[in-house]
Order: sequence, then structure tokens, then C-alpha cells
Amino acid sequence: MATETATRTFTMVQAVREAMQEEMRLDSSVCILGEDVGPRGGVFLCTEGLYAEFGGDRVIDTPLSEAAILGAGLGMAMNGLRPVAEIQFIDFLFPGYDQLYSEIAKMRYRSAGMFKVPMVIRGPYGGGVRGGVYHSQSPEELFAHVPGLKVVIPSNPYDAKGLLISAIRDEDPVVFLEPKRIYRAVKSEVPEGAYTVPIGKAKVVREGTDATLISYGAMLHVALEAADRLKNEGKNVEVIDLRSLVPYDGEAILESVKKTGHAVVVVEAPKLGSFANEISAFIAEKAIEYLEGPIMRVASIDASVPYNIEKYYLPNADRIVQATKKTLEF
Amino acid sequence: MATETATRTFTMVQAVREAMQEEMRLDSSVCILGEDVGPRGGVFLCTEGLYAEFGGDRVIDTPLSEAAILGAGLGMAMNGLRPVAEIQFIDFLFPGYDQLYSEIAKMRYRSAGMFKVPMVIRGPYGGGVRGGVYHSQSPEELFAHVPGLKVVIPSNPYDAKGLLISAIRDEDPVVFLEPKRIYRAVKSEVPEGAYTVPIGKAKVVREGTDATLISYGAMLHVALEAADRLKNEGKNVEVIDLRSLVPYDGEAILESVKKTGHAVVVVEAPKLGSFANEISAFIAEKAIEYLEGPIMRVASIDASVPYNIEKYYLPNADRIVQATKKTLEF
Amino acid sequence: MAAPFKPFTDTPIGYVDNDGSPVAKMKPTLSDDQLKRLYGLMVLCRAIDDRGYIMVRQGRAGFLAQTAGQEASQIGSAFFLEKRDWIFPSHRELGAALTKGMTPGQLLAHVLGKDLDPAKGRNMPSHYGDGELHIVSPSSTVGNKTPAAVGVAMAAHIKKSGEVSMCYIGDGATSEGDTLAAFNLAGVFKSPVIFAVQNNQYAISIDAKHQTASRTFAEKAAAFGFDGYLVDGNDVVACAEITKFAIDRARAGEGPTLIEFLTYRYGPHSSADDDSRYRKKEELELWRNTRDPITRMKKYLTRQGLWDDAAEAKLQDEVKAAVEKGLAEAEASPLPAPETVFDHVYATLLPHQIEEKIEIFGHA
Amino acid sequence: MAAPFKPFTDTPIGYVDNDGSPVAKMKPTLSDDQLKRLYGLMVLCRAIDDRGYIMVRQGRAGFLAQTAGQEASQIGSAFFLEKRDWIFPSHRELGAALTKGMTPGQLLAHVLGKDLDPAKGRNMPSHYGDGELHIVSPSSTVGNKTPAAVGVAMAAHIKKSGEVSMCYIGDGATSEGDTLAAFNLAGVFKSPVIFAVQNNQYAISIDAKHQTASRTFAEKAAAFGFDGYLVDGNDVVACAEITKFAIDRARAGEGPTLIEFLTYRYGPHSSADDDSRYRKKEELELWRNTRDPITRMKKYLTRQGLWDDAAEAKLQDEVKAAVEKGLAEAEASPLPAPETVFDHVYATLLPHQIEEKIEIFGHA
Ligand SMILES: Cc1ncc(C[n+]2csc(CCOP(=O)(O)OP(=O)(O)O)c2C)c(N)n1
Ligand SMILES: Cc1ncc(C[n+]2csc(CCOP(=O)(O)OP(=O)(O)O)c2C)c(N)n1
Ligand SMILES: [Mg+2]
Ligand SMILES: [Mg+2]
Repeated sequence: MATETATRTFTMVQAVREAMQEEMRLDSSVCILGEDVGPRGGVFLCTEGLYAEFGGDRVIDTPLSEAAILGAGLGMAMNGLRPVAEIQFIDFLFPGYDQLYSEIAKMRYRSAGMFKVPMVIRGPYGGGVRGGVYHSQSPEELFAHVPGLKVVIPSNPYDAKGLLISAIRDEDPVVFLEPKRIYRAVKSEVPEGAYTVPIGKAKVVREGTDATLISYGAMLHVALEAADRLKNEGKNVEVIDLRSLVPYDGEAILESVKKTGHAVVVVEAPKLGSFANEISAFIAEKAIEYLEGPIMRVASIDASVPYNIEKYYLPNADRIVQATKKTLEF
Repeated sequence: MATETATRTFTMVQAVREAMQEEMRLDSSVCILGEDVGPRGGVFLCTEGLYAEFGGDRVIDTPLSEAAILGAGLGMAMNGLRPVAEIQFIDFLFPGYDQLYSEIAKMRYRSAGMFKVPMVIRGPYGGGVRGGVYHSQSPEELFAHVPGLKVVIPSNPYDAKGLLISAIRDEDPVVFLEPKRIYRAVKSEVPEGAYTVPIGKAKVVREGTDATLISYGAMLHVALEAADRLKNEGKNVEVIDLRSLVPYDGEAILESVKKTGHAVVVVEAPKLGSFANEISAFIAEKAIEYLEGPIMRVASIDASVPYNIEKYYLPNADRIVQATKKTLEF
Repeated sequence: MAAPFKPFTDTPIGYVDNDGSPVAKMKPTLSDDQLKRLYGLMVLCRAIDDRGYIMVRQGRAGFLAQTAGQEASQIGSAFFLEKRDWIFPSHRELGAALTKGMTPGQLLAHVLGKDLDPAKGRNMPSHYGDGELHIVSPSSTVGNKTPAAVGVAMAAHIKKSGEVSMCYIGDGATSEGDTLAAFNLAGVFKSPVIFAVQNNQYAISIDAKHQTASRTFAEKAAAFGFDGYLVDGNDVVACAEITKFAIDRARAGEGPTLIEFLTYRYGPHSSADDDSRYRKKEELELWRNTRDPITRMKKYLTRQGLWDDAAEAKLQDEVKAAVEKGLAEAEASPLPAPETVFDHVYATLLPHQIEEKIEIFGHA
Repeated sequence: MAAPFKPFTDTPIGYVDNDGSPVAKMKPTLSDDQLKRLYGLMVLCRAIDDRGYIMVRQGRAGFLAQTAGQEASQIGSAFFLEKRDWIFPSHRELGAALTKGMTPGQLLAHVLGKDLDPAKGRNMPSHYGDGELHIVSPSSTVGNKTPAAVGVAMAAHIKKSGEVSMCYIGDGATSEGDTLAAFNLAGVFKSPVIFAVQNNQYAISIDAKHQTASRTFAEKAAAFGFDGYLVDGNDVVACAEITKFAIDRARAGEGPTLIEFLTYRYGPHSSADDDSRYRKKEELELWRNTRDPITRMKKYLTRQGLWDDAAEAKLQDEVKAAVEKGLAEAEASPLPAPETVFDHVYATLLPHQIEEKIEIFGHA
């Protein structure tokens, strides 16, 4: 008789915390480091209770330096631990970007596999919380373009837990971005105990035949809102949650686009140079003969994120609907 | 009677040096800072002789810190100077990336225009010189995706001088990348005295009707080599030198692609997330109805740059020819 | 210049002790009028700070990092700066911004993200900036302003403009590599820059002991070849005197100075923080009840015969009026127009931005 | 532990003076055999270094950063490390890599980018690494290895493994923010890490005076709460003794140590440099002719009655044979297969890489 696994309605914060907690119980090499992750429990409480349970050797409050956090995590990973480094806001990773770009990402390659870096770099990202210029950014492209890094972005608590467990168990460094706008706003059922969601597999969140919306993170929900509206206008839109950016699930994208003939990619980053381009270019290279309209990108405007008039900066359902109609009516 | 302007056959190093020298003579607020830019003249000799001519207040040797170089340049630019910051190899910008990403790029925006940053960040980039993992990279995308920065990449000495003068005179920060592989290998006629090449204008380097190759920097020359080979096989290929990445010349791209119906974008960066995607996605959004084949990307492989087997890493004319045929024969 | 202060002391330099008595050996050079102005600024600062807090509670401000408790170290350190001098505030420098010349209306408009904010509400609250006054709109990224503060000073030196650059950093910010690299740069170029370390003893939940193993923050200057001074940051007289000394040195070409202002913040780290998770109420009460910079200065002025109930009543009225006026101005100010979201990314709109703007707003 | 050394001295700690006489007060704890081994390693190191230089001249190596002149500081500092200990070399640590156990064959194969290089020629020459020996293949990015060196030490501390982490940085590298942030981290966690500052007095063309305004590099440690020692880096006995002291302290849980090795490089910065642009020939000659670490040690050993012409002749033969053998091995080793260009980006090839690989090589 199969054992029943309890399932709870969790926020993303709870899911992320539980993934770390369970992995730390299972594997004594898993540890956490970052700013205010100890007694404070992290500024979003993602590590709440973990210091009490695992102590200061495994839940490590560091001085205020992202280069120190990332570099220390790298050293710990090379020396047998599996660190999960929390960056308080992903915007603040950049004083430590070189640690990621030059060191963490390239360690395995430059040593021809002699040294490996099983490490997770996680942190909240994205706008919609009145965070202004430096508490709102979506810099995923700046990680995705660095060979050696994997990049994962969940859109809901279930995936967050399963993907984070996969990331912690991965042999390579994984940048794990948590859309803070839906840290608490989106809930889902989350089973107790370890389960994994594979890195590199997208999910068709809504089936449709007329066009394919491809998105991830908080924008997925905006895309779904747009899909709802389009439905009301009789357009049956398929929505894909990419979940992993590196590697991304090219097959899932092609399968859908070949069926619908129309693609709209929705990201929260500023448009120029954004990860939307990767998806668009991939489709334009692999499936152009199936397309019945332009591949549209919906993104933030090419500016920084202003505190007070942020809503004109971010993509919204309106803009997605318009873009979708533009390709549909082509 | 018009005055004759002397023209010399220059390397890119000479062109870059002369642009700085002439601007420094014309405008006393222009100054240089970086590692070994003083008596040493820069490791590639781009600032040779300038310390002797302008002294240590205008050609400033800094301690070994890119954050200090970039941040100091920012402060100098805010306080009335026009600094040209040399990064010894662009790979080494990353310890100072936050200065570029969070400070230089965003200063004007976050202050609503109260503070401006007329500053140039220049440095050698790219492979093909046996530089290994850290003296060979092409990270232009990591600058192009940052709103507030302009990004310029010349492919020959004439453009290098004219674009660098434009960059120095620009009111905004400009990242100016110099393909070190052709620092001395490509020569061209360079007139004496100040002239500008406008930022944001591409150049059709070779006219053709069958397909459009879009490239910049050192790869432009590889694209031209591929165009030669294709010519031998009876294919008439147009080649566009982008010259500026931000802003880029969308009109020139569309005009050509609408004519040829085929686009191949060639960059030296690793493919995933590269700037080739921006161009491809732009075409796929604006001109899909003109396309008669997939939009191809030719780029480096998704790895770091190995010292010893670099040639398998970089794009070459073969791969460009193949990609072009693939879309032509579609 | 004969140095009235000793660098790298273990005991903070002070002029006025906790109960408002003058410290025997230290005679202020400040005039009576200056002493009273310092006090007045502190009271006004606290009132504006309180007002910001109310705005947060009302849901009209999305964030606030309160200054309360740190008035002396911020106002004292900014007091002798001239208009041409530069300030690089951090995310908590209400007092410095006020002292440098921002009006209550501008400061409160900033908290509300309104048009009257010189930076047009681009930044989160508590990130004060003003181009005219050379108050550099800060990023939130802790520590990374420090190299630019040195750069401004390097330019001042090159231009022989006599400007001084004042860089505010927290105790936490001293751990960032960019801060330390900037210290080194300033040492090499003997730049006219002052590093004003606001040691409020916490970086969110991390106390100073877990931030660094050095005994003081002041002594870090020695690693970069210049002097550091430890000062009682709740003694506004000491804060002003030591900073005047450092400003004079900077203008005289004697290079950078680091000043550690030992102080304490009363509020949580910010409106988003819960400080009960990491610090004891008793500690807070100790500082608030026995070391408050405003109370202390009031006692001092009174003892010196410079202050009485009437003066206090008058000040309170003035402060109240100033805050009310500022509030009215801030409230009356509109939000910036939506279209301005595209402005100031570059000096002019680039082609791709024009296209985006048309897409979103229907016009360029 | 009773400290035989004083931190933060102005005069470098030394055991053997320039002409090979013992410094009166300093009695080595090293055995005769250890003294001779140190000398032998230095001679071997110089010979391998010379051989690399020939390869550059022959066009067979694309780059080299020579070690000549710095043998004592590199070999002395690495001498007491155990296999389990970690080295983070910089771009010039031939001596340290050799002492830790890499063979002449591996070292020369690295210079040629051959398969026998444990890192398979991925890095430019002079970036030695070996997984087995815990020699961490370095990046070229100056200074940025330092946080990871602390991280390795933090893990050692957590795992109670007793490992020590030895981090080599140049004088120039001390200006990088990441280096300084790492110092601070090590101070807070009292990590078993040693920062071995190879002060060869230049960072390419920038001399130490223009690198920092502190009097010594050693004193920077004070800013982060641990001790720094200034040592004669051309005195291999002193280098070994002081490092042994630091290693013992680290293993005993007494935290980090910074050691400044005052030394000099003979060659230009690298094979791509022209040092006549920034330093005087006389300065170089002074160091090479009167302070050479190898000559000095030979005189010392001779004076101590531990060395004679026969011993020297035997050593020279051994060294020559070892280099010839290494060279033969390196030359016999193939270049890595082209297809390996895709290996080790990740633990396994990702789908998009497989596709690229098929595109380029016709197979996965
Ligand atoms: C680079 C960076 N990392 C993390 C943060 C999040 N953060 C904001 S303020 C703060 C603490 C700052 O402490 P301190 O410098 O002492 O200044 P205080 O807030 O005490 O005035 C932290 C960690 C940030 N803003 N920037
Ligand atoms: C971050 C970074 N900036 C610049 C360089 C270029 N560079 C290589 S070595 C070097 C000087 C290093 O000096 P030092 O640390 O004293 O070591 P040394 O070469 O003297 O052994 C420089 C500037 C680099 N490799 N990395
Ligand atoms: Mg603080
Ligand atoms: Mg050096």
C-alpha cells in the first residue's frame, strides 16, 4: 500500500524554504550562506527557522559583500560542500558578478573537470513591488549568456520546490531566480518530502491552437491573464512555462509553434538584448516555415525601473494581447 | 581652395591613439585613466606617447582595480571631465561590472537627468590571439542589454577613429570595444584631424542580392571571407557592418533583408543569449514576410575559450558558408 | 596644519558627554549661533523623519529607512560643507540632505515619489538627491558609490576647484570590495574626499562584530595610507568639529580622511524590517533614553545658557510650520507624467525607444 | 602558541642576509636536509622557468610569466604544505606548483598546452593547476581567486578536516576589491587561510608606491583583524619558517595570516611586456647581482658546511636530467582532441551543446 504524502497549500517562500530544509536534513553537505540568512531568516524569510535547526556552521551569516558570498560559496563547493548562496535582491549580485562570470561558471572548464562547483545561487528578482531602480530588475539574460551556468526560474510553489531540489543536487552551478512579486501572491499545492522537477523541461500550462505564448516567472501569470482575455475574443492560445532558461526546452517550443504557427515571447527584462531574443531567434532558425506571422516579443521598456511610475515600465496583459493579435492578424 | 587633409595607412591601434590624442588637444576636459596607460603606454600601446604629451593629471595610471577605474571615471565625468577609461582586456572589466551596470548606466536615469556621465569605456576584446579563457572573450551582449549604455565596435581603423571621437563627444557612457585580433592585422587609410563616424549607423560593406550577412568587429572580416567563397559559387552576398550595437541601425538591416530574403548573423560570442539573437529577433518581428529561409546565427560554441584548441571554438568562414547555404537552399 | 585630534584612538572623540556636560579638554570652535543651528537642524530632521514614517503607515510611501538616532552624525558631518562640495549619501541620509540644503518639501516629495523631488521619484524613498546641491542621487547598492566619490574628488584636484567630496557609508558598506578599492584609490591620489562611516552598529541584522574583525572601522584607513578618526556620533559638536578638520585638510591638499561616527538607529533597518528578530529591546532603550543626540544637545545648550523653554517653544513652532508647509508642497505636487518613464535613459531618446514609446503611448 | 615573530614590522624578517651569512638572532628550525631540498627546488624551478622561456622564443608557447627571482618566496611558502592543503596560485606560481608536487613534465606540458597538463591546456601558460594536488587552476583575473581561497578554508573549518588554504596574490592584486573583501571575510570567520603576498614591487608597470599608500602590504591585515608579517622574500629560509608558523597557527584554529614576501621579478611582466618602458636596468641588476635567492642560499649552505662543488655538480646533473625528461614527456604528449572543446562546460553536455557539436564535428 502506497504511503500517502501530505500536501499543503504553500506560498513560494514556504516552498523554497522547505526545499532547503529537507535537503539539509538529507545531506549534511548542504549549507546556506548570505546576508541576514541566520537569526533574521532572510529579509523575505526564505531561511526562517533554519539557523535554529542547523546552526551557524550550516546557515552562515556573512559580512556585506556579494563577492565574498559567491566566492566563499565557490570555495566551499570545491571543497566538498553544497552551498546555497542567497543574494538578498538579485540586483545586488553585481558587485560579485565577476565571481559568477569568471570563477564559478568557468572553474570546471578551465580545470578540464578537475574542480567542480555544485552550488546554487538563489535570490528574489523582478518588479511589481514598488522596489524602484535597484529592487526590481530582471537580469536573467546576464546569467543565461554565461556558459557554465544553468538558469532556472519557477512560476509557482510546486515547481519552486522541485526545481530547487534539482538545483541543489545538480553537479553544476545553478542560478535560481525567484519572482518576488509572486512570493506570496501565487499559491499551490506542495507535497511533503523530496521530489524533483527536472531542469530543462518546459511545461505546457494551457493548451491552445491559435498561438503560443512563451514565458516564465511572474510574467507567466500575466501571459495567462492575456490568454484569458484572448479566449473571450475567441482565440485559443497555448501558454508555455519555460521554467529553465539554461538549458531550455527547445523541443517543447518547436512542438507548440509548429502547431499554432504564431509565437509571442514574454519577458520582464528590458527588451533590447533580452532572453526573449534567444527564444525568438531559436524559432526563426528552426521553424520559420511553420510561422504565419511575426515572432513577437513583449518585454519591459528599455529603461531602468522607476519607483513611482513602474506600471508604465512593465509588460502587462494589454501589451501581450496586442502583440498576439498583431501576429494573429498578420 | 579646400585644404588637403593628409591621410595615412594606420593600424587600429594608431587610429585609436590618434582619436584620443586629437580630442585631448581640442578639449582639455578629456583625460585617460587605466592600468599601465601612463609611461607604459598601455599593454597594446594605445596610449603610447600621451603621458609624455599631457602629463599625469590627464593620463592617469591607477591602482589595479577595475571598480576603481570605472567608478573614478564616473565621478570625474559627473564633475566636468570627459574620461576615457581603458580596461586592459575587456575580460577584466567584470570585477568592476557593478560600476557599469548599477552606477554608470543608471546615474542619469535615477537622478532624472541631474547628473550625466559623458565617459568612454574602451578596451580590447575577442579571440584569435591565443589568449585563452580570460584574454579572448566577447561579452558585448552583457553591455548591450544594460539600458543607459551605448555600445560601439569598429571593424577597421577609419571607423575606429571616427567612432571613438563620436564616443568621446557623446553625452552618455559609451562602451567601445576594440577587436584585438585586428589591432594590427587590418589597416586602412585614416585622415588627420577630427572627423566623426556617427554612432548608430551601419555600413553596407559589400553589396549583394542573394543573402545578407550581418556582423561587426573582427567577425566582419571572417564574414567577408565567407562572402568571397560564396561568390566563387555564384552567390551574391551582401555584408553589413553593424558598427554600433546600441543603438543599432535597424533600418539598414531591414532594407537589406527585404531585398535579399535571407539573413545570417555572425558574432564571436558564445551563441546562447548572444547579441546575434537581438538582430535575428528584430528581423523575425519586422520582416518575416520577406524571408525565404531561416534566420541563421553563426557564433562561437557555448563554452569558454580554450587556449590550445581555440580554433574549434571560434566561428570561421566555413561555418558561415554552411549557414548561408542552409538558408539559401531552404 | 597642527592636528587637534589624534587618529586611531580606541575611545571616541567627544565634546559633550551623555548628560550634556562639556568634556573637559575639548573646547568647541563653533559659535553659539552654529551650536543652535545644529540643534535646530536635528529637531527638524527628526520631525521630517517622523512624517515619512506616517506616510509609510498610511500606505502612501512604499519604503522608508529612518534616520532617527543618527541626526548628530549626519548633520554634524554635513554642517561645514559648502554648496560646491559634493555629498554621496547612502540610503539613510535625510539629515545630510537637509543640512546640505534640500527643503522639507523636496524631501517629503521624494518620499512620495512626486514631481517636486529633484530626482522625480525615480528612486525608492530615502535615496535623496539634488543636482544643484551636488547631492548625488544614490543607488541602493551598498558601498558601490565610493569609487565615484573618489572620482569626483580626483576631478576637483585636477581642476583645482577646491571642492570636497563627502561619502556616506554604513558600517556594513565597509565590507564591500568597491568601498575598500576606493579607499585605496583615494590614498594613492591623496584625493580631497572624506569617508563618513555611519557606524550605527548594524547592517540590517548583522552587528558590527560579525561585519569585521577589526576593532574599529576607523583603523581601516591605515591599510590605505591615511588617517581614521573614531568619533562619538551622537555628539553633534564633535561630529561637526572633526568634519571641519577633515574638510580643511582636504581643501589644503592633505588628502582623504576616514571618520567613524559611532551611533545607533532607533527604527528597524527599514519599513520592511522586523528588528525584534535580531536585537534586544533593552539595547535600543539604552541608546534612545540615555544617548539621544537631540536630548543631549538640548541639555548642553541649556547648560551653556544658550537655550530656554521659550527658545524651545519657538523652535518647535518653526519646525512644525516647516514640516506642514513641506507636506503641503509635496502633496500638491503631481506624479511625473507617465511618458517620462522613457526620459533620461540617454540624453535623447534612441530610435528603439521612440518606437517603444509610440507603441505604448501612441506618440513619440 | 608562543609567537617567534613580530607582526607589522618595518624591517623584513630574515634568517640569511644578502651574502649568505646567518642573521644573528634567527636560528632556523629547518633540518639540514630541508635546507638542501629548498635549494634544490629553487635550482630546478629556475631551470624549468628558463626552459619555458626558450619555448616562447621558439614560438611554441604563446605566453609566459616568468618566475625567475621569486623562487625563494614561492618555494619557501609552499614547502610545508601537505598534500591535503590547498594552493590558489596566481599567474606566476611555477615555484609553488613545483613544490606542491607537479612534475617537470606536467609543468612543461602546461606551457605547451598539451594533454599531459592536468588542465589539458585550457588556460594560458603560467596558470598551473592540478586537482589531485589541490592546486586550483587559476583564472587570469587578478585578485578574484581570494574569496574562494577563504571559502575552501571555511569548508575545512566546518568539516574539521585540518586543511589549510594558501592564497598567492601579487602586490597589484591587493588593490582589487574582491581581495580586500576576502580578507575581511577571513577575519570574521578566523578561517585557516594564508594570504601570501608576492610583493615583487611591480604590477606590470605600476610600482608599489603607486599601487597603495600604505607603507607595507603586511599592515593591510590589521584592517581586517588579523596579523601581517613582512618577510625577506629572497631568503628562502625565512620564507619557509614564517610560513610554517602561519600554517601551524591556521591548523590550530588561530585564523588567517597575511605574509608579505618582499621580492623582485627579473623578467618583464610577461613575454608580451617590455619592461624597459618603466624600470631602470640598474634596479634589476642590483637585485639580480646582489640579492638573488639561489646564489644567496648556495652561499649560506656552503658557509654552513652543507654544500660543496661536488654536491652542486650532482644537483646540476639531476636538474638537467629532470628537465630533459620533462621536456620529452611534454613534447610526446598530444594536443587534446578537438572534440574536447565541448567538454567540462557542464558535468554533461547539454542539448544545445550536443547540437552544436554535431554541427561542427558531425557527431555527438
Ligand atoms: C550590494 C548590496 N547588498 C545588499 C543590500 C541589501 N541591504 C540594504 S541596506 C543593507 C545593510 C546596510 O548596512 P549599513 O551599510 O551598515 O547601513 P545602514 O543600513 O545601517 O545605515 C543591506 C544588506 C544592498 N542594498 N546592496
Ligand atoms: C582583473 C585584472 N585586471 C588586469 C589584469 C591584467 N594584468 C595581468 S597581471 C597584472 C599585474 C599583476 O600584478 P601583481 O598582482 O603584482 O602580480 P605580478 O604580475 O607582479 O606577479 C595585470 C594588471 C588582469 N589579469 N586581471
Ligand atoms: Mg549600519
Ligand atoms: Mg607584482
